[in-house]
Amino acid sequence: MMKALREAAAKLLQEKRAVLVIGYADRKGRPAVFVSKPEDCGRLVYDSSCRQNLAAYLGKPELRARLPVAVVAPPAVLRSLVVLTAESQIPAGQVLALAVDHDAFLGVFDAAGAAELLRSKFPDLGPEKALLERVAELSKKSAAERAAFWAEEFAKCTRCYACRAACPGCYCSRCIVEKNAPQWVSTAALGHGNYTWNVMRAFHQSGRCTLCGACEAACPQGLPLMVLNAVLDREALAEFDARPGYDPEGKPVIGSWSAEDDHSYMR
Amino acid sequence: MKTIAIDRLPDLAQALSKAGYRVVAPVDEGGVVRLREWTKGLALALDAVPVNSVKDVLFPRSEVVARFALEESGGFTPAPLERSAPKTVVLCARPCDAAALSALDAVFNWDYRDGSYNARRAATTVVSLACFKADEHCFCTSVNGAPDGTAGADALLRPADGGKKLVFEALSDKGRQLEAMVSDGQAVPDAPAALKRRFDSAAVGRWLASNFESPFWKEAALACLGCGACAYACPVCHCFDLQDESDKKECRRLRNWDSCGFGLFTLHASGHNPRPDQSARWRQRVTHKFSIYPQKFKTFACTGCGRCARLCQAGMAIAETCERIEALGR
Amino acid sequence: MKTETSAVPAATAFEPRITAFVCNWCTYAGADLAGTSRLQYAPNMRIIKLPCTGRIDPLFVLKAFEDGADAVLVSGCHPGDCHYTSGNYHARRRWTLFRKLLALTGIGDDRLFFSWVSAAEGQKFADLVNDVTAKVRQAGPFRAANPGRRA
Amino acid sequence: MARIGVFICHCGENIGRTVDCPAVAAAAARMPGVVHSVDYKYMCSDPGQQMIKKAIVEKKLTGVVVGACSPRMHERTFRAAAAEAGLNPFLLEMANLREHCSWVHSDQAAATQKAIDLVRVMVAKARRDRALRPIRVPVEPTALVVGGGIAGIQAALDIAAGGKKVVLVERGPSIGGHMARLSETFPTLDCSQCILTPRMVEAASHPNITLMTYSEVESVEGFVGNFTVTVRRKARYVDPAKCTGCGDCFNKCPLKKIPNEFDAGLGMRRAIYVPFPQAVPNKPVIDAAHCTMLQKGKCGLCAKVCPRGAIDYKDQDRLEKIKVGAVVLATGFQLWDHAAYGEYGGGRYQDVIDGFAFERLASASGPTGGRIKRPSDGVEPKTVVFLSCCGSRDDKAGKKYCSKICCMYTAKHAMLYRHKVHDGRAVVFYMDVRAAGKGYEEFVRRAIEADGAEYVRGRVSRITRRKDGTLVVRGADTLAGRPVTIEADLVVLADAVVPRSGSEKLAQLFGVGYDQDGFYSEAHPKLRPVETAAAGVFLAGACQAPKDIPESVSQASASAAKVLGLFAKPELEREPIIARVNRTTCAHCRACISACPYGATRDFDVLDRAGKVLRTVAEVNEGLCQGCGTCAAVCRSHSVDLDGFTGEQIHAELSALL
Repeated sequence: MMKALREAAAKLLQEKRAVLVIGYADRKGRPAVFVSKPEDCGRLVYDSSCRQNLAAYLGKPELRARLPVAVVAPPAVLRSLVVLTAESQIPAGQVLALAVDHDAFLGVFDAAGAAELLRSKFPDLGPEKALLERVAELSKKSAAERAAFWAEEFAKCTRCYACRAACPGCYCSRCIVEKNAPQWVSTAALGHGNYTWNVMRAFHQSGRCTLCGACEAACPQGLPLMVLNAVLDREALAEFDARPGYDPEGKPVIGSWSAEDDHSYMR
Repeated sequence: MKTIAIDRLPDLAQALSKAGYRVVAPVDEGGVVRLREWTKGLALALDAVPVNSVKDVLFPRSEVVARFALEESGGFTPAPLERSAPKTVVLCARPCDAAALSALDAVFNWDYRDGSYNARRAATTVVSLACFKADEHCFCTSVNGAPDGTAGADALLRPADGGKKLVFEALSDKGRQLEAMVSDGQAVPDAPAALKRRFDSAAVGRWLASNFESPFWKEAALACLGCGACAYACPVCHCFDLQDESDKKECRRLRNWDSCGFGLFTLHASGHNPRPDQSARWRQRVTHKFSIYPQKFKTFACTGCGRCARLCQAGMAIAETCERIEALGR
Repeated sequence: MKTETSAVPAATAFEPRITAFVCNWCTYAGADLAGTSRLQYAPNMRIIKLPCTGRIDPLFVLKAFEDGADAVLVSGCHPGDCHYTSGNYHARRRWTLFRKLLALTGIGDDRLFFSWVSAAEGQKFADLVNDVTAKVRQAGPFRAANPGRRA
Repeated sequence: MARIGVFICHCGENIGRTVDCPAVAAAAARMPGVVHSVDYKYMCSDPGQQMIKKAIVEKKLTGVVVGACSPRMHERTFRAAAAEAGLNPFLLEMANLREHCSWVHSDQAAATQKAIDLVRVMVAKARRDRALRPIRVPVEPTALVVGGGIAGIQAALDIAAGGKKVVLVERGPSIGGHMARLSETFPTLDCSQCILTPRMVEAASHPNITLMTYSEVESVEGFVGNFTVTVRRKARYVDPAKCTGCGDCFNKCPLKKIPNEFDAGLGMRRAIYVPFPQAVPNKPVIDAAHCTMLQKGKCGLCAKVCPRGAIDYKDQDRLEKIKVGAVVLATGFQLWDHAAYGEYGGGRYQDVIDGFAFERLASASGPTGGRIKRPSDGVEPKTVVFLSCCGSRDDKAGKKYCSKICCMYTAKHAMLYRHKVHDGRAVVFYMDVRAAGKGYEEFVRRAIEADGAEYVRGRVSRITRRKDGTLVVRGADTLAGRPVTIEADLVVLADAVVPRSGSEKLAQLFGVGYDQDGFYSEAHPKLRPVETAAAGVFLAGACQAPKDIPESVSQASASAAKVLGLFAKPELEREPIIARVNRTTCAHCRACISACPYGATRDFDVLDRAGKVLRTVAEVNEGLCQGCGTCAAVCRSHSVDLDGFTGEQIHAELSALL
């Protein structure tokens, strides 16, 4: 599998279809590695310990200035690439995916191809069972207990924004928390700011999150961020049949509507 | 000699809180070891380096530094500020945390003596625990530190009898005040963790001073995603941002941690940013720690605790950067 | 600062403070009709007028809670009646997801209310205000349980 | 530094009774940014407005908050006053102390506290108001009139007479509407067709009027001055260009037994037909549902006999786009279905008919040639019972409201019947006789006194039918206080007036509001009775509320005047409440572009000096933006903001509240 991946990457560099390959390094923690020479492709690996969503790098101006690039992409990252395409963040044909899954290399795809691959091979990616159990467990608690739970968790947040940096969906050049006239989200790492920040971070991903888990993995304080993402993912799927990352022309869930949308909760 | 059985540390903590101290100690919270206020029943987690450092105790991540009462008319009057500097013992800090204190003292007493920092500093006793093992991110020995370093600490707990006991060494008056709570006894100190020097920090400093424009930076910072995890975990990083928050009744001026890794950090109102990309920011981080700061305060702004690398999602490791810089210097 | 301001003067009893975000064309007009019809309702609600429910960013709701509102109401035109043809449909999607998120964090439907009130529904508006006020009164002050309150 | 003036209105007693206005003014005086705060009995009065103007000048105010009635009532008034004093009108805000406070609360302390809060919120907003300049958009000087009844025809004729183009869209095959179905009209009893048909012909022949009959509005885009309306031209299967209206086709059509809607089903028509002899255009259409050629592909007789070869069975619906600057909705009414009244036979009795059926019976051009015959057996009824109120003023099974025209046409019916059947009995059951109108009361008296209509005050409890077909009408004479039973040959129910079917869907297309009964909502019940909340869309006739002919015609002329006023200027000034994009922070995720209901947000290329594209961002088209702010709310980075309701203002309002 590694062999196939490395060869494909080297080929892309040779043929100048990519000037840079963003992959996972053959090092503890599997950090990102940036390969620009075919002969260096031996440094690329992929296995289950790869936690980063490398699509997040496409938000970096330095890397946007170095297109075309290829990205080593397990299914969740493929979805991110499709979402970024749908949101006009990736110039057509400028980003290729080196699609991988577990111990298989699946080939080189552009956004459209990636979407096709996802629809055929991974038609219903969603939260893992364990994650849904975390959601279910929390949902069982009373409102007061849930509030207390999150008050305690959010109290740990230092506002380092590692979650934001890890997320390909967080590509805004000015994040809402950086807007100070008016300052809707307090930048102090205190109760109110931490609540608003973490809730809005999750909400801004609704209908866009590909459940890659990079935010939670990146959080130095171990906040259960994926629980928030998962509940939104399930709701968007149930209510709007939203499957982010399957259609490069897809309309945003927040930003489109249907007359049939539920409003049973409206009085 | 003063000793304590390692499994009796909670009793020491209990004794300290009985004596009126707020005890801060490393506690495992769902897999994350964090320095936090110790309460009866909590076990101390001594194996891992905590995600936060003693810095949190002296320089909280968000702190109200001024209050103004707002009048109906829109006028305002300064309101009294209750400064909280409780008598505190940080139990089982790391020598690399303690070592950071001289650097923090320097900056918080440089031209302006920072009231709230100094108040807390005065009220805090740091009892560090010598490391009996080091991980791949540790590099204190490369920045003039040691696994059993005493710099900045009021007392040191040195593992003994194969880790069963701890020898209590008072290093200051504050430390000596605690001696009474530790019983006499004999023990054979263990050898501290062995950690070989990874780079010559002086050489790194020299290269930095003259390679501001080196192409090295462009590629060295490619992986950095620009979050603040490293700066916030760092026992020395001390940059902050002042923010005013107000409601109908009151305006509060808050001092919040900030990080040179953020794009906004140096963004001018004009829209110009002298550190336009992540490589410029990473260069700043490294240069500040190993060149600028030492020139100003005669001490590195890094103690080799390795937290930044341990917590970085993108595998940015300042020690590795220094190793490569040293190589470039040769 | 929560307790310092109260919706009604020196009341020893708990008086809920409810912030309402309403659209200009339907619910605001419905409230006007309640007025012209002289319908009496509880004085605990304060209306923030917006052109359309489509304008309401969830941040507005969080800010209201942060500032100490005991409850928030969002109300606009019935489906199909939006003055801007589809602003309320966009809002509806937003709230469908947002309320689930807030519920998971402990802000449930005894704190966050949604309704459609048309320009012709003065009575419905009056009943709504009374009903919401009663429910919040029963739920009690939110401060203690509010996960996003300002410290 | 903001210099806000606050003006608290007592509105006579209306606000002052429950709200301590001086206390509110005093509290406002202490609010941040307020330099002047007063209260006064009537702020909207001339001295009140003078007070505001004077303060604006003398106190150099940068913003004004008027605590008074609803902004929907007087915001225009006060903003105009501010403008006269040289203050940008958009720097004036209103706090709603009447509709939202004094009228709905009785506890003075609570109401006063609320009033203070409401004022504080608006002061916070006013401090962050920015001077806005009206937006100018070109106006397409063509009007669309929807509905070809008398209201629509009148509106079209008046606009056309004003020298502007009009497109008149009518759902049916002919214009004329209900009025064409009437025999005579009250209170003058002149023949309806005689006064209407010349107008119909005039409308058809007027150079400024384009008729689109057998057509419906499919969709609407754009905004005041610039609507693009898609009209569905339903297939007629007869080429109007070739057809001369000779009638050979419908005289030959073998299908003779299709009930004619125009005659309320009393007369019959063919599958190819003109609804009535004086129809305009007088050209037949084929009713596809009944035509055997179109259903089974057999017959084709009409095509054979047509001398001009005008028949085209392959004809299909066409969609036509028209650009118009203003719209008049004149979709009219229909009668409520009395089948809901089981006690009146639930619609099962053939000889229990509605008003229109009687009009057709009485009409010289009707199925009976103007002779009153009862539908079941064609016998001339000797006793006819009229119910002047059927379904109206009954909030249980029927409608709450009074249908207004029934009293009059019932009197007319009774009168017409007595003129035609001298030995017949006309009994009218009524709740009240509402005959407010020029010559109306006299007309009703004439029906009773000169023409011997028997008026019985009371409701009819039930109508039953004997085997011989006689209808037994049981009711109560509430004046005499005794039950009445009348054996009738024919019963005429004055069914309630309800909006035309499909009028709600049309309202939604145009963004016009409607009440719980489906009648279109005017912009203001007193002061803007022909405008709607949708700019550039006006109302005429019974689509807004039950109306008789003179009322419909006058409202039609009123709406025509509004349209001509709108067209008088080549450009139109619009409220500058529109969205703006911050190009430096826009990440171009395109959520706003997807969300905009008006297609007003679009891609925009930011170029460098050399003309090279640096970035693509979103931008807002000022002409298309209607200011709903949906774009601003879907923008995660708040790079889109809405003038007049900026994030900063809303943030300040919230901060001022709690």
